[in-house]
Amino acid sequence: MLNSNYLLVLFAFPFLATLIVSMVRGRGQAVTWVSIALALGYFIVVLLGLTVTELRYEATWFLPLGLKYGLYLDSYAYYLILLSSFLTLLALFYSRGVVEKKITAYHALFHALQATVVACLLCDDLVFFYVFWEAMLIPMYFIIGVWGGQRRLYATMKFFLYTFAGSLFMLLGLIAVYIYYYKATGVWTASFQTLMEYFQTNPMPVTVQSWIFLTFVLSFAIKVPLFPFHTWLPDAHVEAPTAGSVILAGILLKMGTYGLMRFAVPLFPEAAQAFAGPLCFLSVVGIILGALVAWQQTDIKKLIAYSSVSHLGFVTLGIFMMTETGWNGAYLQMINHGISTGALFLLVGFLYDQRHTRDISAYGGLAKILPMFTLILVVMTLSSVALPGTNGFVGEFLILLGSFQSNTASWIWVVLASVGVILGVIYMLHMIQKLCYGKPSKPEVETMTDLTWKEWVLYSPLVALVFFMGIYPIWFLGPIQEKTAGIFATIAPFLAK
Amino acid sequence: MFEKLIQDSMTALPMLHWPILACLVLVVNLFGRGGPQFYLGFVALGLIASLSWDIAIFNNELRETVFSGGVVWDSYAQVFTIIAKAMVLVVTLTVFPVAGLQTKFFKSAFDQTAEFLVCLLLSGMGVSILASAADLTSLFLGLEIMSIGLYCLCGFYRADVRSTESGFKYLMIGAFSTAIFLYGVAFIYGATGETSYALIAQKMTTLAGDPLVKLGVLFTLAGLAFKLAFVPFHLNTADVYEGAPTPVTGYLATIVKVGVLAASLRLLWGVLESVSGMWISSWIALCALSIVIGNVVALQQRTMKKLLAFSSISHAGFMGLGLLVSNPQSGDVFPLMSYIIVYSAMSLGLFALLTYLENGEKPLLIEDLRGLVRKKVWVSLALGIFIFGLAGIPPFAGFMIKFWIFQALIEQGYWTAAWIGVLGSLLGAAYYLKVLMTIFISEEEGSLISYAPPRDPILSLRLVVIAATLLTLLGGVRPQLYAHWIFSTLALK
Amino acid sequence: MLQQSLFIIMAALVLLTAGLVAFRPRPIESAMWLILNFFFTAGLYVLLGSHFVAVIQILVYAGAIMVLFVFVILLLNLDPKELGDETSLHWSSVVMFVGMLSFLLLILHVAGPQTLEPMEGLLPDSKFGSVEALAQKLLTDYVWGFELAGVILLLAIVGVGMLAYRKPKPKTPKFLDHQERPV
Amino acid sequence: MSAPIAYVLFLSFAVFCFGACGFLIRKNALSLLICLELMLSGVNMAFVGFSRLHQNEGGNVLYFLVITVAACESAIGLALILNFFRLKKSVRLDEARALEG
Amino acid sequence: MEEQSHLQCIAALAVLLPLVGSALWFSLGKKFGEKFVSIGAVSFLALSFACIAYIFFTATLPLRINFFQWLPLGTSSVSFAFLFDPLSLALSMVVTGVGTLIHLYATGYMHGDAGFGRFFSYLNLFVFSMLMLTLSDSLPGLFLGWEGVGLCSYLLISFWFTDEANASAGKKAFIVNRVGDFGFLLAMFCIFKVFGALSIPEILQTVQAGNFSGDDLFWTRLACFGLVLGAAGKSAQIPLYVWLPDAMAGPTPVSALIHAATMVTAGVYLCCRMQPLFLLHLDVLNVIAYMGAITAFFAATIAIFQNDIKKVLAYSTISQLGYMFLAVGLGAPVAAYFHLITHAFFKALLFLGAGSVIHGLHHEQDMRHMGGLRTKMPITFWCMTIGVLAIAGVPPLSGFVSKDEILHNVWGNHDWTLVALAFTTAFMTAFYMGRLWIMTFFGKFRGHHEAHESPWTMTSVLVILAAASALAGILNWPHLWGGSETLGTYLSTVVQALIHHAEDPAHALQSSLTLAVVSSLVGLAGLTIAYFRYRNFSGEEFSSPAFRPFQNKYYIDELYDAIVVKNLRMFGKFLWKVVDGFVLDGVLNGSAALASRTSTYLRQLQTGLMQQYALWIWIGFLILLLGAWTGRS
Repeated sequence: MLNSNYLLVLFAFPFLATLIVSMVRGRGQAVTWVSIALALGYFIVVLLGLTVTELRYEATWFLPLGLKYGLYLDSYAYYLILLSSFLTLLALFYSRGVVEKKITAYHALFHALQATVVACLLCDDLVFFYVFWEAMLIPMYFIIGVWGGQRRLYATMKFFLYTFAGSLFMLLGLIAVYIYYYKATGVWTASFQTLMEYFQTNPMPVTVQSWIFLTFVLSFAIKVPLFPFHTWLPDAHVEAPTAGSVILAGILLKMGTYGLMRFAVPLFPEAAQAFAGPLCFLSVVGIILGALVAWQQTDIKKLIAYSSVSHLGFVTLGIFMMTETGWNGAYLQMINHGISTGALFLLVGFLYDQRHTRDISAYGGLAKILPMFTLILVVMTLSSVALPGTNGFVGEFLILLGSFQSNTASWIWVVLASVGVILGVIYMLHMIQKLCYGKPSKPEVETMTDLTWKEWVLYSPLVALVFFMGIYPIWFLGPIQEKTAGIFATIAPFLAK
Repeated sequence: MFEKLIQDSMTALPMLHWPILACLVLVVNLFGRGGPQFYLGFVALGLIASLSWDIAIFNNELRETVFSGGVVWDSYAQVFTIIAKAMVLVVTLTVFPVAGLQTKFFKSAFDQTAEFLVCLLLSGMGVSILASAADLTSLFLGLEIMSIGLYCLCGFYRADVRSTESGFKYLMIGAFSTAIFLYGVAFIYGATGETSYALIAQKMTTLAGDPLVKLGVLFTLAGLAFKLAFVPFHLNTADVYEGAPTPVTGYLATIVKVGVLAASLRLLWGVLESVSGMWISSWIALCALSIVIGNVVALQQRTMKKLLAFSSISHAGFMGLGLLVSNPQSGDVFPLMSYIIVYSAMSLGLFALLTYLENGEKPLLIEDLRGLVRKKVWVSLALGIFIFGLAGIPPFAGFMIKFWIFQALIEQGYWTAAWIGVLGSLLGAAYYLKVLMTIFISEEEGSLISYAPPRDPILSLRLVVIAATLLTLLGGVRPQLYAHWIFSTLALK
Repeated sequence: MLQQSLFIIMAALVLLTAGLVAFRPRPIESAMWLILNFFFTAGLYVLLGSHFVAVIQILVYAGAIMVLFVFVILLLNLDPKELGDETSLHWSSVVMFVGMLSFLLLILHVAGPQTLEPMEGLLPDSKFGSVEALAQKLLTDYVWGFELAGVILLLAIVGVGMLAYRKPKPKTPKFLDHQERPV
Repeated sequence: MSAPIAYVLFLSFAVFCFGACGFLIRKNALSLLICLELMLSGVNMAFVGFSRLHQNEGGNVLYFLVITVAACESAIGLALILNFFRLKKSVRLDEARALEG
Repeated sequence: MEEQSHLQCIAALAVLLPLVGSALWFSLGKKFGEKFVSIGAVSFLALSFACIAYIFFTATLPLRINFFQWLPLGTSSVSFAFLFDPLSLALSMVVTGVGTLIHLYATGYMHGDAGFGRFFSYLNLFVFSMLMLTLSDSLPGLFLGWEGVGLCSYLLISFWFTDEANASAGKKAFIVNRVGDFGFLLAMFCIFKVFGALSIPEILQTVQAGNFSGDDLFWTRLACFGLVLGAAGKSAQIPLYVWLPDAMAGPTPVSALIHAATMVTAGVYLCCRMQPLFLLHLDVLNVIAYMGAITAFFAATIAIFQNDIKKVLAYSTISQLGYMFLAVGLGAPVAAYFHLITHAFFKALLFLGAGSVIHGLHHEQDMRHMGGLRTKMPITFWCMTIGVLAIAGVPPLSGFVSKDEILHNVWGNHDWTLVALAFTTAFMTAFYMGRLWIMTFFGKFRGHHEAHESPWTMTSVLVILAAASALAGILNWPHLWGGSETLGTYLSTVVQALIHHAEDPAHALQSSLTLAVVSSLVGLAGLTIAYFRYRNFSGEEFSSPAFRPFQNKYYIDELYDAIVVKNLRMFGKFLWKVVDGFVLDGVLNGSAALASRTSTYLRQLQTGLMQQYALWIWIGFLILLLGAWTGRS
């Protein structure tokens, strides 16, 4: 069963789902259940492919100038697809009672978002990777735009234009690679695999390589977000609906780091080597800035948004230090961040639906009123603070340990990054204390209801995953290790000794 | 001599369909029985017949100079004639529902539908003439036929001051630029003493530094630049597009660019290739300027048609770059052709929708479109697709065509043009997003929500819109829809 | 030598009339000066040897087109007060400057060795400028141009018909029964 | 006639520039059309001059075509001015600002 | 290897029982009531203690039990594995033993509290983490226990979270521990860089066998400093001790178990465990010694002036830990370990005694409102007396033996500053413990509520602990005094002492005896002075300004708050408002504003006047002409 047309099913299923959902007429409830069923179906389809290591699908359609609908699945892409289908399922399940206006459009957009993300992950052709990389913005634009908070117009505009601007530069870099290959071999193709094999034997001159690498990094850095390009994230998160924030934090941010690991570094190892120092500096600044600024926030969603900046600073540090363990840790940390931040946003959404305010001081003493909610919140905080035994620790430990050994950039960055571990605790515990401990600041807080079975269905898998990946990460890391080993085998000759 | 003329007109028959159809309309009009929609139907059928005829007898290898040097009838000319006929057909279909309206404003205008159609057809003929021109005379006359046809079309709503003023302005500035263009032709003729492209091309190889040639090239460039609405020459475009009737604006935005690009491709790369040093740098400057300034000025526009006018200026800049890269030696004509086809489809589709949506008397402000998605879902979906397409945002064909251009630019090493193109399309995305926001996201109620659009009896306008949306959507994901057709048909030179 | 001075006189007259056409405010006056300008240009063409063209210039240009102009100007019978245009000095100075600058640039461009030496004389029996030479060229090499001229004229007529046509009002015109004409 | 082509060109430039300046300065539509005619007549001079220089009939043929086009344009122009006059009761160009902004 | 799998399940049982327990009590606490939870918790702990004891007596040490792979580190990998060797077994015996007793005590103490189930769940979780810390064989495993206990101390300190102060005390504890853990992490990275593996036996083997190049030594030195920082964080030494006094906000059994007996000793255990690594760098050992001595002295000075009974005990713990680190620093891990065990007994006893006093006086903690409880709470009084005498260093008791061992080593080291510090601290310890003893039990009763004796569950534990702290001395009775030094020999396989008393046996016996006499005299002197000073204490205080800094704990908390916390908060605000808000957003919004400003400017060109358009066309054309003209050459 696991052959190339499984890939086709993986690629086409969400697109079909979007069509089906948008076709469903009738009152809101029908659409919600159809869409959740389809999301669940897709999650199961993805689960079937658990044992896959590498699959390739050659398109037969003729396209001008060597562009091909090649699909390529490896463990890097696979686990992100698994994460995205899982989080979309949770997000849709969460927004059952929450969304009232235009429900069909809401669900259709989420499926469309998933479709574009999966398509982007599966694309083997650089140009179509770019096409779906940009296409991801459209559903997100409408999700934040239509169902967002008060300042959503400004936030959506900023989010869309910022990412669009960055990726336009990548477009030129992409074309430069595509043309360089054509000029060198006379063959029109943008398939990533052939480019990789070619550049492995005869790499581009470093000067050309570095400016193309910079265009790639600029576009991915805006998406990650890396330090100077992160100002869109807090606005986008604050204004996005809860389900939108879950997907935005859970999946879209990971596309940036996935892009770095899959395209930017393997294609241009020497350039990555040359720019490792400054990029590590930016990641470290991102870690520290993210933590410190999160500590000052009064809006919970902004706090979590800045925490994502800090967490992904670790991931980018792991990537730019270019060690095998570091990369395994970075990849795992991407999945962990998806789980813990996704859960945190769901929890904030749970609070927001009852009290309709995101101001941290409007709550207080929740531990007594909502004990179960506090338990889940504490577990998720521990995962995001990287307490050993939770998945956060495994990721962060591997990143820092691996990066310490690397000789591409100085080990001082790792030391500064581990300072981030301390700052992480400060703002997270600050949030817990303001939300859960002390006396309830307003009488309405007393009347809040604790988690029902519906919420438990949402949170128990996440909590289970946090501890399962914390104790037994080999289940995830096995295939990822092989893929990283493969990549490092190709770029090893270019790395500094 | 006479049978030679008959034989020539047999080969170049597709081009002669235009005048035949125009005269038929005039003759039928003499008997004066049918209402406006009768004539429109008549012309539409005629066009469909001539289109199918052209496609049937399409012959790729054909390459004949007919009418003793005036016309060269090759696949290039046939393709452009087909495109021109398709566009005119689309405009007639778009005008169909509006013609049926009984309001005083439209009734008084559409009494003259027959004349309107004649002008439309003959301006279409201008494109065929330009595409097949092999002589400076036919170039100049083709340009003039198209322009005069458009002057009349712009002034079609006689009772409306805006339309008359737009026609008047277009004529005055058009004539002014035609004079400049003529000076260019004069100098090229003066320098070489010939008027036919082939002979001029031979002479040009020897006249590299000749001042007359330089002046000729410059004047012609200025004339063409005005027609393509490149930036320093673009100022009247906004007023003309705003004033003219909406279907005519759509026609203006596409047909002029197609015709002039066809002509300038032959003129610049065909004839003036040996002196290309003179015009390449100023051509790049013009294109780059129009991409950036076109998009910048569009940021603050309030009426929909002016916004689209400036966006068409920036698209013209891109098409200029497309022309730049279709140098027969180092590149091919695919980027330019794909851009023309997809851009025209999107603009005509969008303007068809605007004709359907707007109520003729008042100018169509962007505020009027606020919250359109709540009432007219399908219309706003189509609008959204067109706007995303024009903005060049990936999954749609609008991006693919820009991609081909960027790819060709980088392949031939025009790096500055590529970077400016990127900056331009970024600025472009900004104002398109603003329009999308008013349609999909804003809470308030625009005036257009309540306005009942004209009845569309034979689904003519909706057909156009559906066809255009399909091309924009599928063109992006499976570009070989239009790519295959272009590669197989076009063998320039 | 005679032809040289004749050319200078003719050129001066053309320039004079052109200046008057451009800078007289009232349209009827500039129309008249234009007609005179056409006459002198025709003279110039004779000097240049294209006699038929000179005749056409007077017949078609001065005769047909200018008549149309004068007719329309008088039809609209604009009152002079309405026409009194006080163009701002600033604007006209800018325009004059641009005009002079472009004229100067063009001259600098064109004035070169080959263009300044006089054109070689016509051969005694050459039929340049005669009707049959023009007709022979027009109907053989430029037959397509000729056809298109027809098409463009057709287009113009139809266009003017479209723009200027007004459906006649059915009721009897009021001023026929000698009431006071509407001012 | 042995006048150099340059003189003819200078003359045609001069007439052209006069026409252009008139076009920009005059305030009523009719004068504009007249200045247009003047510009085109300047261009015609260049055509005839070049035709005389190369001693072939190309220039004259082009002269004819220019005249036909000039005629058509002025016809359409006058029709539009007529329309404009009917609607605005004046031909001053300052009124022609409806499409501003 | 059947015997191996048999031991494997016992070990797993010993460690996992508390974990399972904590999950049980948390979820079922409310439903099944206090009775079920207390019995369950104590029995689970007892069972775990039995398993550890079984392994202690039967297994051949060192025993490595491997479960499954945890972290793949490329070349090597880290797996969940237990290392049973003298060091870890001794401490885990203490942890589970004292733990069970304190659980029993807590059932009485926490009777009637709403969060009863939750309390025991956290306590069991703590024991699980402590066992992971002591038993795990790899450094990350140890780190898991290390942070686990940090988490439990956070949860338990802020157990009564409705009161904001407790919550921030817990938060402070966790953050300061995290600073320590940063050092530990750094050490692990350096060790991995040098040894390429993180499992402790492997590291120690390569340390003993290998010779090290220049930069290897640099990394190992950095690793040692990291470990010292980690130990200081966990065991509340000088720079990072501020959290322990605030940790008293938690219930008293917590203070007894975590902040006296077990968690705080983790630092000492770590240093003993990694002793071969430290031996590579004697200057680091010297640093530890000085850190220990100064902390001991410093904490003792503060303890004298504290009025809250638990605060006094907290500072005394810090001081005793200082002693232990002093011993480790001087290369006498056995002495440190012995003091650790005895300290666990008598400090737990003191804390529980204080707890029962507080329980009796209905949560009254200020000593100035106590006094004369001798008659009302006899059992607590007698047990507390044994505790006070033990810690003061009165001869027969365990405190004297272990402290004398350390003083003996300090004396042998001939470093006079350390000797001076050690002896003055011994005196001050005796003094403040005497002060505590007298202010609570002697003089007249100054409190409001009527005091009553604690129930049997609490007093029985006091009695057991009193017996233990009295007799613990024989565990490591020195050879010189005819003892068998069982602990020394037991630990000698793992750690080796640095200082060997080279003199002849007779002289050694003579000097150790004189030393013992001197130290006991110092202790007794402290006690008597305290007795006379506080006999009829009626509330007057050291009023002179000289003592102001001591009373306010040297303003250290305020200092930390001013330097670190306020600056960090200000830097955070700066980053947010200036860097994000002004610079980055400014650039973005600025460029957008620039674009719209130019567009409004350019729009003014659209005047509607046709002639201006024509002028622009002409000017455009002119520019082309000029371009051509200039580029004509």
